[in-house]
Amino acid sequence: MKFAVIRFPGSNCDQDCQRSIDALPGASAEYVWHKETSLAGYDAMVLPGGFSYGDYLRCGAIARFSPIMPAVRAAAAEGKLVIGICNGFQILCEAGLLPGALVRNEKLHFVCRDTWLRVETAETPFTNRCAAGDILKIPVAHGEGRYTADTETLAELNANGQVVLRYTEANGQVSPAANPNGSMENIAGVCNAARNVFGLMPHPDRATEQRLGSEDGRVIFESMLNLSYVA
Amino acid sequence: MKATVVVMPKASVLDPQGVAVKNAVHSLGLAAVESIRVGKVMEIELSGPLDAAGEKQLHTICHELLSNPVIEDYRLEISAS
Amino acid sequence: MKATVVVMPKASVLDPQGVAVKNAVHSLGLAAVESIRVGKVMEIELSGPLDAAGEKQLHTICHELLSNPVIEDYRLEISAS
Amino acid sequence: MSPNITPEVIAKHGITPEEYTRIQAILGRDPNFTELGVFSVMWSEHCSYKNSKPELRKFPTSGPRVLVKAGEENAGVIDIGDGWAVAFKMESHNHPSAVEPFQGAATGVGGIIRDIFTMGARPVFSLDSLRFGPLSEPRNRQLFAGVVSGIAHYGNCIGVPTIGGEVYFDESYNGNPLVNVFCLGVLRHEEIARGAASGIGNPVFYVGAETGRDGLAGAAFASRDLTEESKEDRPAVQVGDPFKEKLLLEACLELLASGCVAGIQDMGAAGLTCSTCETASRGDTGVEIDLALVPKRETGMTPYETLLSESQERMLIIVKLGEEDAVKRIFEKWDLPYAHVGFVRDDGMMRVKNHGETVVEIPAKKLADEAPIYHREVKARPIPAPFDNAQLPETDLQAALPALLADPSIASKEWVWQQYDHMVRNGCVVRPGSDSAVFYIREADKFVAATSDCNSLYCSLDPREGAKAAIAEAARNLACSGAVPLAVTDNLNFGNPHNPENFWQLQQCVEGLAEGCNAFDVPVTGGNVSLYNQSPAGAIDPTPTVGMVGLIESEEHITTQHFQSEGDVIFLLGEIGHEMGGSHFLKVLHGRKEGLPPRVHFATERAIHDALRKLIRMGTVRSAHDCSEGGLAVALAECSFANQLGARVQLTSNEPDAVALFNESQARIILTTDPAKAAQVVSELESIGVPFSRLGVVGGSLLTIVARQTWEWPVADLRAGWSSAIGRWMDHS
Ligand SMILES: Nc1ncnc2c1ncn2[C@@H]1O[C@H](COP(=O)(O)OP(=O)(O)O)[C@@H](O)[C@H]1O
Ligand SMILES: [Mg+2]
Repeated sequence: MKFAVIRFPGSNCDQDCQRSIDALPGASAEYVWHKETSLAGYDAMVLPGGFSYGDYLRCGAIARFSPIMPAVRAAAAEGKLVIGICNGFQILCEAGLLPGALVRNEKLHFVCRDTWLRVETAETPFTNRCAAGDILKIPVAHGEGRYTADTETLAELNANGQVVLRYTEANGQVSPAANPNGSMENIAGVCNAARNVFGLMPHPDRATEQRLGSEDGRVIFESMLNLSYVA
Repeated sequence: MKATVVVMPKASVLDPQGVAVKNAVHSLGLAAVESIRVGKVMEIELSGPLDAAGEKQLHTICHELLSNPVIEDYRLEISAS
Repeated sequence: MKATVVVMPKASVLDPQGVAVKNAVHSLGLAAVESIRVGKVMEIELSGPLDAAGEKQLHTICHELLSNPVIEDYRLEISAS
Repeated sequence: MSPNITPEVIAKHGITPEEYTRIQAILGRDPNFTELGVFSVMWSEHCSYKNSKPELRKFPTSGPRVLVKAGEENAGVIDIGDGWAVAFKMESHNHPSAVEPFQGAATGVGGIIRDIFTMGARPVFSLDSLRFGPLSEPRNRQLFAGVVSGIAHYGNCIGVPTIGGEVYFDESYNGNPLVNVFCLGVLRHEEIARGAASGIGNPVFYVGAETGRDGLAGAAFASRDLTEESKEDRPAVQVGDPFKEKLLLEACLELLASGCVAGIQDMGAAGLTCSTCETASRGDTGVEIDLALVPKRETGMTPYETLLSESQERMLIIVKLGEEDAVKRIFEKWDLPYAHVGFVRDDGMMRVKNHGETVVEIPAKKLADEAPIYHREVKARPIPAPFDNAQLPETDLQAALPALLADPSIASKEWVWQQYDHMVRNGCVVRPGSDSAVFYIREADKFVAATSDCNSLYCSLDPREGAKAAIAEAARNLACSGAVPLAVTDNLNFGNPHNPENFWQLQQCVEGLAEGCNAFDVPVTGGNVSLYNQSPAGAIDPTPTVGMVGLIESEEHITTQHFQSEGDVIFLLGEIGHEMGGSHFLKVLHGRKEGLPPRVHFATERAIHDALRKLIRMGTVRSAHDCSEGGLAVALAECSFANQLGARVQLTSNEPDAVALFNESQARIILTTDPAKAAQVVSELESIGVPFSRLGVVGGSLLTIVARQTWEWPVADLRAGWSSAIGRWMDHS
């Protein structure tokens, strides 16, 4: 399976993503520069973390107008897999490919630490190798990760099982203390209605090796590699 | 010509920065402050007057780039000098 | 009563955000934009009118808390409603 | 147009009459106004080290692993094996941070990162060493918050993880905080880039941010006392753009890999001035540029302003003749402003033109290397007598431990490092919170450990011994993580050198550091001198910050300070100790900064570090932590926090309990081992012949210390106070 890791100016987790994915059996990951306009030949698109365009104005606000974005949009429409991690999630929200928005952390500080995530649904191409209720230990690192959406949108997300990950305690309890940024309903990751576009603030790309403290992030990419999965 | 865009968080969106500033102001003893909301302002220098089309385009840019309608509202003022 | 504080980067000070936004606006095709500077705006709800002392205090707060005179200037406007 | 050169103008530039005559001699004429400005920055302490050079010569700078020596280039380079090397250095941004904490600290990070990639190295991590006045002062909280978010802003955005550092709070830093930032980069031996203008006729390119009036003469600014007026010295504060620097970083590394570059030099302090004359001087060539070609942000800038501007995120690149187009393509790919501003010449001149008219013409070598050298007057301060433990004030020891752990200088720095992205680049394998940070350099498949240390309280009481202690602690922190020390970078933060006592402190500290480096066979590969750290209240405590880098031979050797499992046996390497002078016990609990600080015995230190490393290699060590501020009791508590595992230990000492628990004698390490291996540890330590004792066992929810009396604390309570102390000051005030 061929992954495109899209490099925006200011991306800084591009290497971490490329290496963690490329190391998986059956996966190969290549960089695609944001000035490109085609994603032909790629099965999955990764929008990595970082500070695209310095995150000036709003995180992802400028990147979403990059030359590559129409191709990302088209790939999403074709049903190809698109995952946005951290800044990538922010870009996908700004581009309207995912509902809601990510705003300044409630405590106003950048926060870098481990978080525990409860898998809310295994019915996505990104979590099909998990079981609903599984707890993943994956770190966050962001200043603007507070997920926000209006009440209707939230209701809809919950109704359609589009909330994929929530911040919880290690034991799976949803609590304010477990929420690193004040996200509504402790939401850490959501997918679109068609379930082929997924955004999350935590960094699975930073949790694929025991030496880094956790391997729990790998299951996200392994799920994407699971060709036998049909929605 | 000059255009000024003010972008404020929607009333429905929690503004912790505003709250933090309010608390700081109170701790400095200005009790008269009831609430503060913090937004962005963009001062734009224009090479010349905008025709209707240009103004429409500027509104589109405010809507799509300078603000995020999910969480923010914007005000656009165009003025000579 | 309402007070509005606008905090802008000093003219001589680099405003990387403004430059980034200007480039983005250009790439969206609005060439008429010559320069953009991005600042903060604080909308303050007051419980009632400020007396001279209160207004002076608000200025001090703008100077010491809401802006950093090293790199920013501020404008304060007080208005009914 | 430009003012004539009156004695006032000369004085305003910080140039003495003697220096002025020297300038006339070099030029064979009077300098013009612009040239005077050029001399004033190049001959400032910040650029010329004119006050500290004779002292710096005392450092050992060579060794089998040294590839680029201190002072040769922007940063030293050290061999780490298999054709790989690391470049690292520490820089201060104290004065800018005092006036604008956020931007001052941010541009400090940007500056040191530029130094590293100028060497051809990819920056892989940073450390930050910070000093502030007490948090009880609102202004200090403002400075602390601003500095930390400034470092986070720049480091997080550019994607270089900040994985360690230190923070201390003391009155002597009121109004004059210290912001020292360390950065390390990795490169292949053959990738080392030089800052020399070589190749007569080669084109000289300017790339990066446009030049504005930022930080005019910041180098001179850093070479003056901080006074009330410096608040008005506003133009000296620059604004950083980490996004621009990220593009510059990637473009420069791509450029260097392309083989089109003959020389490269960042524009730091003194901007264009420094970079043109230093590249010419290093290349034994001349450099000629035309300021009219320099990309500018502001209109109407004079040659003086353009040359002395300290706008950030700029580089000077000497391109191999004929490769211009390849170079331009790379700049354009990264959307960076650039311009071909001049050429390398053969006449040894730094020649600056403006629209073709020559405005500066100075022999580059003389300007760069022949700054005056001063041997400052020194006046020794009395060294305090050893603290008489019989005179120890009455203290409630039950309350003493929680109080020490909640002192901001000892408390957890989590509030700080959670704001830093310490995980980007997937290399931080020992995160902040243990003695040294450990980073896995993937491209080289090497594990590097790094720490920054300095107890300035010791240095204020006995500068030489305090500096020795800084080296000893750094080496100890590395040993505790399983690393062998490789080399040192240092940041000498002192007061005004014209004060003989301040200069004596500098001299004593340098000699102490040098002695320590020799004792551990670690060369100094570079560093930074920051003098004039004074506020109206006086000079800061002498602060010779030490950044030390070590190599861990195999992943299995990586060790942390955290107790690992119930039943593990606890040993103390070294003596129980007795020295209370300069202790945090006296400072924090009794407000007394006094007494003779602990003596450093390098032979013992080394023997103990070697013994620890031997045990680690044998696979017998579960955790290791050194004793520093707060002594044994604080160190034991720190070991228990991460995994919330208590301990029961017995201290046999003829000292009173206060001394046994809280003295700060050096050369002490707490290690734990699997009970099954305890006997092996004992026999090994006996055969090596280092002092040690078996203290007790890990386990339970209490920290119990049995001395003359039995002392007992719930680990959870100690941890709560320790981990929230700084946050309580910062978030709820
Ligand atoms: N400013 C900082 N930035 C990042 N990490 C820090 C900072 N200050 C302290 N730390 C981390 O907190 C831990 C304890 O610091 P410190 O008390 O100085 O350790 P030690 O006394 O062993 O040198 C170390 O891991 C250190 O790297
Ligand atoms: Mg230590």
